[in-house]
Amino acid sequence: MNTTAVVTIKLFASLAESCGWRERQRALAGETCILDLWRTETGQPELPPRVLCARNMAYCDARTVVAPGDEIAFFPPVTGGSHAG
Amino acid sequence: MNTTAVVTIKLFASLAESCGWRERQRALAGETCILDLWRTETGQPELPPRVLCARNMAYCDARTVVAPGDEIAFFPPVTGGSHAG
Amino acid sequence: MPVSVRDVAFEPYSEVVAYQQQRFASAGAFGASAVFVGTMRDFNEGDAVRGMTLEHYPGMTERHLEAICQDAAARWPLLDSLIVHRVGEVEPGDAIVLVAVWSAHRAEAFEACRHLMEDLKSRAPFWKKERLVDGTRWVARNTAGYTAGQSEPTKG
Amino acid sequence: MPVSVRDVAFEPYSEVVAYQQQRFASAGAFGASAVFVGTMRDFNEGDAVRGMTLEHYPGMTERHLEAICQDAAARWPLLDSLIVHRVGEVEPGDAIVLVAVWSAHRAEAFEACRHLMEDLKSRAPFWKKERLVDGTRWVARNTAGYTAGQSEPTKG
Repeated sequence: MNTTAVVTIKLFASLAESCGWRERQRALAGETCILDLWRTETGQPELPPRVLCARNMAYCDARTVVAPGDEIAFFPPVTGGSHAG
Repeated sequence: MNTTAVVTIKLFASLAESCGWRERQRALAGETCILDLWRTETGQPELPPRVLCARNMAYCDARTVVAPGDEIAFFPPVTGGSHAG
Repeated sequence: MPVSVRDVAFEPYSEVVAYQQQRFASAGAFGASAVFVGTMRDFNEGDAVRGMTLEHYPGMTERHLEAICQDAAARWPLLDSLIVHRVGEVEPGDAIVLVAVWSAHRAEAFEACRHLMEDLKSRAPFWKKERLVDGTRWVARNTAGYTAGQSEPTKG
Repeated sequence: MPVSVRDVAFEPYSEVVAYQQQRFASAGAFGASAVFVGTMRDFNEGDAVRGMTLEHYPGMTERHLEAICQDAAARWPLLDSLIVHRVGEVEPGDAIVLVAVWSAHRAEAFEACRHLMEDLKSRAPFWKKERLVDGTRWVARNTAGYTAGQSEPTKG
Protein backbone atom coordinates (compact mmCIF):
# COMPACT_ATOMS: atom_id res chain seq x y z
CA MET A 1 0.00 0.00 0.00
CA ASN A 2 1.28 3.41 -1.00
CA THR A 3 1.35 5.47 2.19
CA THR A 4 0.26 8.60 0.31
CA ALA A 5 -2.94 6.93 -0.96
CA VAL A 6 -4.53 7.38 2.45
CA VAL A 7 -7.32 9.71 3.58
CA THR A 8 -8.24 10.83 7.07
CA ILE A 9 -11.92 10.64 8.00
CA LYS A 10 -13.30 12.66 10.91
CA LEU A 11 -16.67 12.63 12.63
CA PHE A 12 -17.92 15.33 14.99
CA ALA A 13 -20.54 15.89 17.67
CA SER A 14 -23.62 13.61 17.69
CA LEU A 15 -22.29 11.76 14.64
CA ALA A 16 -19.07 10.80 16.45
CA GLU A 17 -21.11 9.68 19.44
CA SER A 18 -23.55 7.53 17.48
CA CYS A 19 -20.80 5.91 15.37
CA GLY A 20 -18.47 5.45 18.33
CA TRP A 21 -15.34 6.87 16.68
CA ARG A 22 -13.92 10.29 15.82
CA GLU A 23 -11.05 9.75 13.41
CA ARG A 24 -9.74 7.05 11.09
CA GLN A 25 -7.21 6.66 8.31
CA ARG A 26 -8.26 4.67 5.27
CA ALA A 27 -6.40 3.52 2.19
CA LEU A 28 -8.02 4.56 -1.08
CA ALA A 29 -8.93 1.73 -3.48
CA GLY A 30 -9.49 3.33 -6.85
CA GLU A 31 -11.62 6.44 -7.50
CA THR A 32 -13.60 7.17 -4.39
CA CYS A 33 -16.09 9.92 -3.65
CA ILE A 34 -17.05 11.20 -0.21
CA LEU A 35 -20.33 9.28 -0.34
CA ASP A 36 -18.39 6.06 -0.98
CA LEU A 37 -16.37 6.72 2.18
CA TRP A 38 -19.58 7.36 4.15
CA ARG A 39 -21.04 4.04 2.99
CA THR A 40 -17.92 2.06 3.76
CA GLU A 41 -17.24 3.62 7.14
CA THR A 42 -20.76 3.83 8.57
CA GLY A 43 -22.55 1.03 6.69
CA GLN A 44 -25.35 3.47 5.84
CA PRO A 45 -26.37 3.45 2.15
CA GLU A 46 -27.12 7.18 1.91
CA LEU A 47 -25.85 10.38 3.51
CA PRO A 48 -28.75 11.68 5.65
CA PRO A 49 -29.87 15.13 4.48
CA ARG A 50 -28.87 16.64 7.81
CA VAL A 51 -25.28 15.40 7.63
CA LEU A 52 -22.76 17.89 6.22
CA CYS A 53 -19.41 17.00 4.73
CA ALA A 54 -16.16 18.87 4.25
CA ARG A 55 -13.03 18.13 2.25
CA ASN A 56 -9.84 19.67 3.60
CA MET A 57 -11.89 21.94 5.87
CA ALA A 58 -14.14 23.32 3.11
CA TYR A 59 -17.80 22.39 2.77
CA CYS A 60 -18.36 20.23 -0.29
CA ASP A 61 -20.79 17.96 -2.08
CA ALA A 62 -20.86 14.25 -1.21
CA ARG A 63 -20.11 13.38 -4.86
CA THR A 64 -16.72 15.09 -4.63
CA VAL A 65 -13.89 12.69 -5.49
CA VAL A 66 -11.25 12.42 -2.77
CA ALA A 67 -7.51 12.57 -3.32
CA PRO A 68 -4.65 10.95 -1.38
CA GLY A 69 -3.88 12.93 1.78
CA ASP A 70 -7.35 14.50 1.98
CA GLU A 71 -9.03 15.15 5.31
CA ILE A 72 -12.73 14.31 4.98
CA ALA A 73 -15.19 15.28 7.74
CA PHE A 74 -18.82 14.45 8.43
CA PHE A 75 -20.87 16.39 10.97
CA PRO A 76 -24.39 17.48 11.95
CA PRO A 77 -25.74 21.01 11.28
CA VAL A 78 -23.67 23.64 13.06
CA THR A 79 -24.96 25.42 16.16
CA GLY A 80 -22.43 28.05 17.12
CA GLY A 81 -23.03 31.53 18.38
CA SER A 82 -25.16 32.52 21.31
CA HIS A 83 -27.12 29.93 23.23
CA ALA A 84 -30.50 29.15 21.68
CA GLY A 85 -30.39 32.18 19.45
CA MET B 1 -49.15 91.58 37.37
CA ASN B 2 -50.06 88.17 38.75
CA THR B 3 -46.77 86.35 39.40
CA THR B 4 -48.30 83.05 38.32
CA ALA B 5 -49.20 84.44 34.85
CA VAL B 6 -45.59 84.15 33.77
CA VAL B 7 -43.93 81.75 31.33
CA THR B 8 -40.29 80.81 30.98
CA ILE B 9 -38.88 80.85 27.46
CA LYS B 10 -35.70 78.94 26.62
CA LEU B 11 -33.53 78.86 23.52
CA PHE B 12 -30.85 76.25 22.80
CA ALA B 13 -27.82 75.73 20.61
CA SER B 14 -27.50 77.81 17.41
CA LEU B 15 -30.79 79.52 18.19
CA ALA B 16 -29.52 80.78 21.56
CA GLU B 17 -26.33 81.98 19.86
CA SER B 18 -28.04 83.84 17.04
CA CYS B 19 -30.60 85.47 19.36
CA GLY B 20 -28.03 86.26 22.04
CA TRP B 21 -30.03 84.92 25.00
CA ARG B 22 -30.89 81.55 26.53
CA GLU B 23 -33.69 82.11 29.00
CA ARG B 24 -36.34 84.72 29.79
CA GLN B 25 -39.45 85.10 31.88
CA ARG B 26 -42.40 86.81 30.29
CA ALA B 27 -45.79 87.85 31.63
CA LEU B 28 -48.75 86.54 29.65
CA ALA B 29 -51.13 89.14 28.24
CA GLY B 30 -54.31 87.25 27.33
CA GLU B 31 -54.49 84.01 25.35
CA THR B 32 -51.08 83.37 23.85
CA CYS B 33 -49.84 80.55 21.69
CA ILE B 34 -46.24 79.44 21.27
CA LEU B 35 -46.00 81.14 17.88
CA ASP B 36 -47.08 84.44 19.51
CA LEU B 37 -44.20 84.10 21.97
CA TRP B 38 -41.78 83.40 19.14
CA ARG B 39 -42.91 86.55 17.30
CA THR B 40 -42.68 88.76 20.37
CA GLU B 41 -39.36 87.47 21.59
CA THR B 42 -37.46 87.14 18.31
CA GLY B 43 -39.21 89.70 16.11
CA GLN B 44 -39.54 87.05 13.39
CA PRO B 45 -43.03 86.76 11.87
CA GLU B 46 -42.94 82.98 11.37
CA LEU B 47 -41.37 79.98 13.05
CA PRO B 48 -38.77 78.65 10.57
CA PRO B 49 -39.58 75.08 9.53
CA ARG B 50 -36.35 73.83 11.09
CA VAL B 51 -37.10 75.28 14.52
CA LEU B 52 -38.71 72.86 16.98
CA CYS B 53 -40.70 73.85 20.04
CA ALA B 54 -41.54 72.15 23.31
CA ARG B 55 -44.00 72.96 26.08
CA ASN B 56 -43.01 71.70 29.51
CA MET B 57 -40.36 69.46 27.96
CA ALA B 58 -42.70 67.79 25.45
CA TYR B 59 -42.56 68.47 21.73
CA CYS B 60 -45.64 70.40 20.60
CA ASP B 61 -47.19 72.36 17.79
CA ALA B 62 -46.51 76.11 17.58
CA ARG B 63 -50.29 76.78 17.78
CA THR B 64 -50.43 75.30 21.28
CA VAL B 65 -51.80 77.81 23.79
CA VAL B 66 -49.51 78.39 26.76
CA ALA B 67 -50.59 78.44 30.40
CA PRO B 68 -49.14 80.34 33.37
CA GLY B 69 -46.05 78.64 34.71
CA ASP B 70 -45.25 76.88 31.41
CA GLU B 71 -41.71 76.36 30.23
CA ILE B 72 -41.54 76.94 26.48
CA ALA B 73 -38.42 76.02 24.50
CA PHE B 74 -37.28 76.67 20.94
CA PHE B 75 -34.39 74.77 19.40
CA PRO B 76 -32.86 73.53 16.12
CA PRO B 77 -33.12 69.89 14.95
CA VAL B 78 -31.51 67.53 17.42
CA THR B 79 -28.18 65.88 16.67
CA GLY B 80 -27.45 63.46 19.50
CA GLY B 81 -25.93 60.03 19.31
CA SER B 82 -22.66 59.13 17.69
CA HIS B 83 -20.63 61.70 15.85
CA ALA B 84 -21.76 62.18 12.23
CA GLY B 85 -23.82 59.04 12.20
CA MET C 1 -33.83 50.95 32.11
CA PRO C 2 -31.48 53.56 33.51
CA VAL C 3 -30.47 56.55 31.43
CA SER C 4 -27.83 59.09 32.30
CA VAL C 5 -26.32 62.25 30.88
CA ARG C 6 -22.68 62.84 31.86
CA ASP C 7 -20.56 65.96 31.63
CA VAL C 8 -17.32 64.01 32.15
CA ALA C 9 -15.69 61.27 30.06
CA PHE C 10 -16.91 57.74 30.66
CA GLU C 11 -15.59 54.30 29.74
CA PRO C 12 -18.53 52.63 27.96
CA TYR C 13 -17.57 48.97 28.48
CA SER C 14 -16.95 49.51 32.19
CA GLU C 15 -20.46 50.94 32.39
CA VAL C 16 -21.86 47.85 30.68
CA VAL C 17 -19.99 45.46 32.98
CA ALA C 18 -20.86 47.38 36.17
CA TYR C 19 -24.54 47.67 35.31
CA GLN C 20 -24.80 44.06 34.22
CA GLN C 21 -23.25 42.83 37.47
CA GLN C 22 -25.60 44.74 39.74
CA ARG C 23 -28.66 44.16 37.57
CA PHE C 24 -28.50 40.42 36.90
CA ALA C 25 -28.06 38.55 40.14
CA SER C 26 -28.09 35.12 38.51
CA ALA C 27 -25.56 34.22 35.85
CA GLY C 28 -27.44 32.78 32.91
CA ALA C 29 -30.44 35.11 33.11
CA PHE C 30 -29.79 36.60 29.66
CA GLY C 31 -28.57 35.05 26.43
CA ALA C 32 -27.85 38.10 24.29
CA SER C 33 -26.37 41.56 24.77
CA ALA C 34 -26.10 44.13 22.00
CA VAL C 35 -24.00 47.21 22.64
CA PHE C 36 -23.44 50.27 20.52
CA VAL C 37 -20.82 52.91 21.29
CA GLY C 38 -20.66 56.18 19.38
CA THR C 39 -17.24 57.79 19.64
CA MET C 40 -16.05 61.23 18.64
CA ARG C 41 -14.02 61.07 15.44
CA ASP C 42 -11.27 63.51 14.59
CA PHE C 43 -12.61 63.97 11.06
CA ASN C 44 -16.04 64.98 9.74
CA GLU C 45 -17.38 66.33 6.46
CA GLY C 46 -13.85 66.44 5.13
CA ASP C 47 -12.49 68.60 7.96
CA ALA C 48 -10.22 67.80 10.87
CA VAL C 49 -12.22 68.22 14.06
CA ARG C 50 -10.40 69.27 17.24
CA GLY C 51 -13.22 68.90 19.67
CA MET C 52 -16.92 69.30 20.16
CA THR C 53 -19.34 70.91 22.55
CA LEU C 54 -22.41 68.82 23.25
CA GLU C 55 -25.37 70.79 24.52
CA HIS C 56 -28.56 69.30 25.93
CA TYR C 57 -31.83 70.38 27.53
CA PRO C 58 -31.54 69.30 31.16
CA GLY C 59 -34.76 67.61 32.18
CA MET C 60 -36.25 67.17 28.72
CA THR C 61 -33.26 65.14 27.50
CA GLU C 62 -33.41 62.62 30.36
CA ARG C 63 -37.19 62.40 30.02
CA HIS C 64 -36.90 61.59 26.33
CA LEU C 65 -34.18 59.00 26.85
CA GLU C 66 -36.44 57.27 29.38
CA ALA C 67 -39.38 57.37 26.96
CA ILE C 68 -37.20 55.88 24.22
CA CYS C 69 -36.26 52.95 26.49
CA GLN C 70 -39.87 52.41 27.52
CA ASP C 71 -40.99 52.37 23.90
CA ALA C 72 -38.37 49.75 23.02
CA ALA C 73 -39.35 47.63 26.04
CA ALA C 74 -42.98 47.70 24.88
CA ARG C 75 -41.98 46.64 21.38
CA TRP C 76 -39.45 43.86 22.08
CA PRO C 77 -39.17 41.30 24.90
CA LEU C 78 -36.14 42.92 26.50
CA LEU C 79 -34.70 42.13 29.91
CA ASP C 80 -33.17 45.58 30.28
CA SER C 81 -31.54 48.49 28.49
CA LEU C 82 -29.04 51.18 29.38
CA ILE C 83 -28.26 54.56 27.80
CA VAL C 84 -25.38 56.85 28.75
CA HIS C 85 -24.88 60.08 26.78
CA ARG C 86 -22.06 62.55 27.10
CA VAL C 87 -22.50 66.34 27.15
CA GLY C 88 -20.10 69.27 27.52
CA GLU C 89 -16.61 69.53 26.07
CA VAL C 90 -15.74 66.37 24.15
CA GLU C 91 -12.35 65.38 22.71
CA PRO C 92 -11.69 63.04 19.75
CA GLY C 93 -11.74 59.45 20.98
CA ASP C 94 -14.23 60.18 23.77
CA ALA C 95 -17.36 58.06 23.94
CA ILE C 96 -20.42 60.15 23.10
CA VAL C 97 -23.17 57.59 23.48
CA LEU C 98 -23.58 54.08 24.85
CA VAL C 99 -26.68 51.98 24.19
CA ALA C 100 -26.84 48.47 25.66
CA VAL C 101 -29.67 45.96 25.51
CA TRP C 102 -30.08 42.60 27.26
CA SER C 103 -32.51 39.90 26.13
CA ALA C 104 -33.00 36.15 25.97
CA HIS C 105 -32.37 35.87 22.22
CA ARG C 106 -30.23 37.75 19.75
CA ALA C 107 -32.84 39.02 17.28
CA GLU C 108 -34.51 41.39 19.74
CA ALA C 109 -31.18 42.56 21.18
CA PHE C 110 -29.91 43.58 17.73
CA GLU C 111 -33.17 45.16 16.64
CA ALA C 112 -33.87 47.05 19.85
CA CYS C 113 -30.29 48.37 20.10
CA ARG C 114 -30.48 49.75 16.58
CA HIS C 115 -33.92 51.20 17.17
CA LEU C 116 -32.84 52.88 20.42
CA MET C 117 -29.98 54.62 18.62
CA GLU C 118 -32.16 55.83 15.74
CA ASP C 119 -34.84 56.99 18.14
CA LEU C 120 -32.27 58.77 20.29
CA LYS C 121 -30.86 60.60 17.30
CA SER C 122 -34.24 61.73 16.03
CA ARG C 123 -35.94 62.64 19.34
CA ALA C 124 -33.54 63.34 22.19
CA PRO C 125 -32.57 67.02 22.55
CA PHE C 126 -28.81 67.15 22.02
CA TRP C 127 -26.86 69.54 19.81
CA LYS C 128 -23.28 69.30 18.63
CA LYS C 129 -20.92 72.14 17.84
CA GLU C 130 -17.61 71.14 16.29
CA ARG C 131 -14.37 72.99 16.87
CA LEU C 132 -12.39 73.12 13.62
CA VAL C 133 -9.01 74.62 12.87
CA ASP C 134 -10.63 77.76 11.50
CA GLY C 135 -13.69 78.17 13.71
CA THR C 136 -16.73 76.30 14.93
CA ARG C 137 -19.81 74.87 13.28
CA TRP C 138 -23.06 73.39 14.48
CA VAL C 139 -23.72 69.86 13.24
CA ALA C 140 -26.99 70.36 11.44
CA ARG C 141 -28.21 66.84 11.03
CA ASN C 142 -27.28 63.25 11.73
CA THR C 143 -26.21 61.20 8.78
CA ALA C 144 -25.91 57.55 7.81
CA GLY C 145 -28.77 56.18 9.85
CA TYR C 146 -31.86 54.41 8.58
CA THR C 147 -32.20 57.19 6.01
CA ALA C 148 -29.12 59.11 5.00
CA GLY C 149 -29.51 62.77 5.87
CA GLN C 150 -27.44 65.79 5.01
CA SER C 151 -25.18 67.89 7.15
CA GLU C 152 -25.30 71.59 6.57
CA PRO C 153 -22.13 73.21 7.80
CA THR C 154 -22.38 76.83 8.89
CA LYS C 155 -18.76 77.64 9.53
CA GLY C 156 -18.12 80.78 11.49
CA MET D 1 -9.76 41.01 11.69
CA PRO D 2 -8.58 38.60 14.37
CA VAL D 3 -10.61 35.56 15.29
CA SER D 4 -9.98 33.24 18.18
CA VAL D 5 -11.40 30.08 19.68
CA ARG D 6 -10.92 29.75 23.46
CA ASP D 7 -11.26 26.76 25.73
CA VAL D 8 -11.30 28.89 28.87
CA ALA D 9 -13.74 31.56 30.03
CA PHE D 10 -13.18 35.07 28.66
CA GLU D 11 -14.47 38.50 29.64
CA PRO D 12 -15.91 39.89 26.39
CA TYR D 13 -15.73 43.61 27.18
CA SER D 14 -12.12 43.36 28.34
CA GLU D 15 -11.35 41.74 24.98
CA VAL D 16 -13.01 44.64 23.17
CA VAL D 17 -11.14 47.28 25.18
CA ALA D 18 -7.76 45.52 24.87
CA TYR D 19 -8.08 44.97 21.14
CA GLN D 20 -9.32 48.48 20.50
CA GLN D 21 -6.40 50.00 22.40
CA GLN D 22 -3.73 48.09 20.51
CA ARG D 23 -5.48 48.36 17.13
CA PHE D 24 -6.36 52.05 16.96
CA ALA D 25 -3.33 54.16 17.74
CA SER D 26 -5.14 57.46 17.27
CA ALA D 27 -8.16 58.31 19.36
CA GLY D 28 -10.89 59.45 17.02
CA ALA D 29 -10.15 56.99 14.20
CA PHE D 30 -13.55 55.34 14.46
CA GLY D 31 -17.02 56.73 15.12
CA ALA D 32 -19.06 53.61 15.74
CA SER D 33 -18.59 50.28 17.52
CA ALA D 34 -21.23 47.56 17.56
CA VAL D 35 -20.72 44.65 19.92
CA PHE D 36 -22.72 41.48 20.39
CA VAL D 37 -22.18 39.05 23.24
CA GLY D 38 -23.91 35.68 23.35
CA THR D 39 -24.03 34.29 26.87
CA MET D 40 -24.97 30.85 28.14
CA ARG D 41 -28.43 30.91 29.67
CA ASP D 42 -29.53 28.57 32.46
CA PHE D 43 -32.79 27.79 30.67
CA ASN D 44 -33.55 26.51 27.17
CA GLU D 45 -36.52 24.86 25.48
CA GLY D 46 -38.34 24.83 28.81
CA ASP D 47 -35.62 22.96 30.68
CA ALA D 48 -33.09 24.08 33.26
CA VAL D 49 -29.63 23.77 31.73
CA ARG D 50 -26.69 23.03 34.04
CA GLY D 51 -23.92 23.42 31.55
CA MET D 52 -22.89 22.86 27.99
CA THR D 53 -20.08 21.26 26.01
CA LEU D 54 -19.09 23.22 22.94
CA GLU D 55 -17.30 21.17 20.31
CA HIS D 56 -15.56 22.59 17.25
CA TYR D 57 -13.47 21.44 14.29
CA PRO D 58 -9.97 22.79 15.00
CA GLY D 59 -8.62 24.39 11.86
CA MET D 60 -11.86 24.50 9.89
CA THR D 61 -13.60 26.59 12.53
CA GLU D 62 -10.90 29.28 12.61
CA ARG D 63 -10.72 29.28 8.82
CA HIS D 64 -14.46 29.87 8.55
CA LEU D 65 -14.47 32.62 11.15
CA GLU D 66 -11.76 34.39 9.16
CA ALA D 67 -13.74 33.96 5.93
CA ILE D 68 -16.83 35.39 7.62
CA CYS D 69 -14.89 38.50 8.67
CA GLN D 70 -13.40 38.91 5.20
CA ASP D 71 -16.84 38.66 3.60
CA ALA D 72 -18.21 41.36 5.91
CA ALA D 73 -15.21 43.60 5.21
CA ALA D 74 -15.87 43.25 1.48
CA ARG D 75 -19.52 44.14 1.92
CA TRP D 76 -19.33 47.09 4.34
CA PRO D 77 -16.72 49.85 4.84
CA LEU D 78 -15.46 48.50 8.15
CA LEU D 79 -12.33 49.57 9.98
CA ASP D 80 -11.99 46.25 11.76
CA SER D 81 -13.82 43.34 13.33
CA LEU D 82 -13.14 40.85 16.09
CA ILE D 83 -14.62 37.42 16.85
CA VAL D 84 -13.96 35.36 19.98
CA HIS D 85 -15.78 32.03 20.40
CA ARG D 86 -15.70 29.76 23.40
CA VAL D 87 -15.39 25.97 23.22
CA GLY D 88 -15.16 23.21 25.84
CA GLU D 89 -17.08 23.02 29.10
CA VAL D 90 -19.28 26.10 29.50
CA GLU D 91 -21.24 27.18 32.58
CA PRO D 92 -24.39 29.35 32.69
CA GLY D 93 -23.39 33.01 32.59
CA ASP D 94 -20.24 32.33 30.55
CA ALA D 95 -19.74 34.29 27.36
CA ILE D 96 -20.04 31.97 24.33
CA VAL D 97 -19.42 34.40 21.50
CA LEU D 98 -18.21 37.97 21.06
CA VAL D 99 -18.56 39.83 17.78
CA ALA D 100 -17.28 43.42 17.59
CA VAL D 101 -17.17 45.75 14.61
CA TRP D 102 -15.57 49.20 14.23
CA SER D 103 -16.49 51.67 11.50
CA ALA D 104 -16.80 55.37 10.76
CA HIS D 105 -20.60 55.43 10.84
CA ARG D 106 -23.24 53.54 12.76
CA ALA D 107 -25.24 51.96 9.93
CA GLU D 108 -22.45 49.67 8.76
CA ALA D 109 -21.43 48.80 12.32
CA PHE D 110 -24.94 47.62 13.19
CA GLU D 111 -25.49 45.80 9.90
CA ALA D 112 -22.13 44.07 9.77
CA CYS D 113 -22.29 42.99 13.42
CA ARG D 114 -25.67 41.37 12.85
CA HIS D 115 -24.53 39.78 9.62
CA LEU D 116 -21.37 38.37 11.23
CA MET D 117 -23.45 36.67 13.92
CA GLU D 118 -25.92 35.17 11.46
CA ASP D 119 -23.11 34.03 9.19
CA LEU D 120 -21.23 32.51 12.13
CA LYS D 121 -24.30 30.57 13.25
CA SER D 122 -25.01 29.19 9.81
CA ARG D 123 -21.46 28.40 8.63
CA ALA D 124 -18.93 28.02 11.42
CA PRO D 125 -18.49 24.43 12.68
CA PHE D 126 -19.52 24.46 16.34
CA TRP D 127 -21.84 22.03 18.12
CA LYS D 128 -23.52 22.40 21.48
CA LYS D 129 -24.45 19.65 23.89
CA GLU D 130 -26.51 20.71 26.89
CA ARG D 131 -26.27 19.08 30.30
CA LEU D 132 -29.75 18.83 31.80
CA VAL D 133 -30.90 17.48 35.14
CA ASP D 134 -31.83 14.15 33.53
CA GLY D 135 -29.18 13.76 30.87
CA THR D 136 -27.68 15.54 27.90
CA ARG D 137 -28.95 16.68 24.52
CA TRP D 138 -27.41 18.06 21.38
CA VAL D 139 -28.76 21.45 20.36
CA ALA D 140 -30.03 20.64 16.90
CA ARG D 141 -30.45 24.07 15.42
CA ASN D 142 -30.14 27.72 16.24
CA THR D 143 -33.35 29.61 16.74
CA ALA D 144 -34.55 33.19 16.68
CA GLY D 145 -32.20 34.54 14.03
CA TYR D 146 -33.14 36.07 10.70
CA THR D 147 -35.43 33.09 10.16
CA ALA D 148 -36.77 31.26 13.17
CA GLY D 149 -35.61 27.65 13.16
CA GLN D 150 -36.58 24.70 15.24
CA SER D 151 -34.68 22.86 17.92
CA GLU D 152 -35.02 19.12 17.98
CA PRO D 153 -34.16 17.76 21.40
CA THR D 154 -32.86 14.22 21.54
CA LYS D 155 -32.67 13.67 25.26
CA GLY D 156 -30.66 10.71 26.35
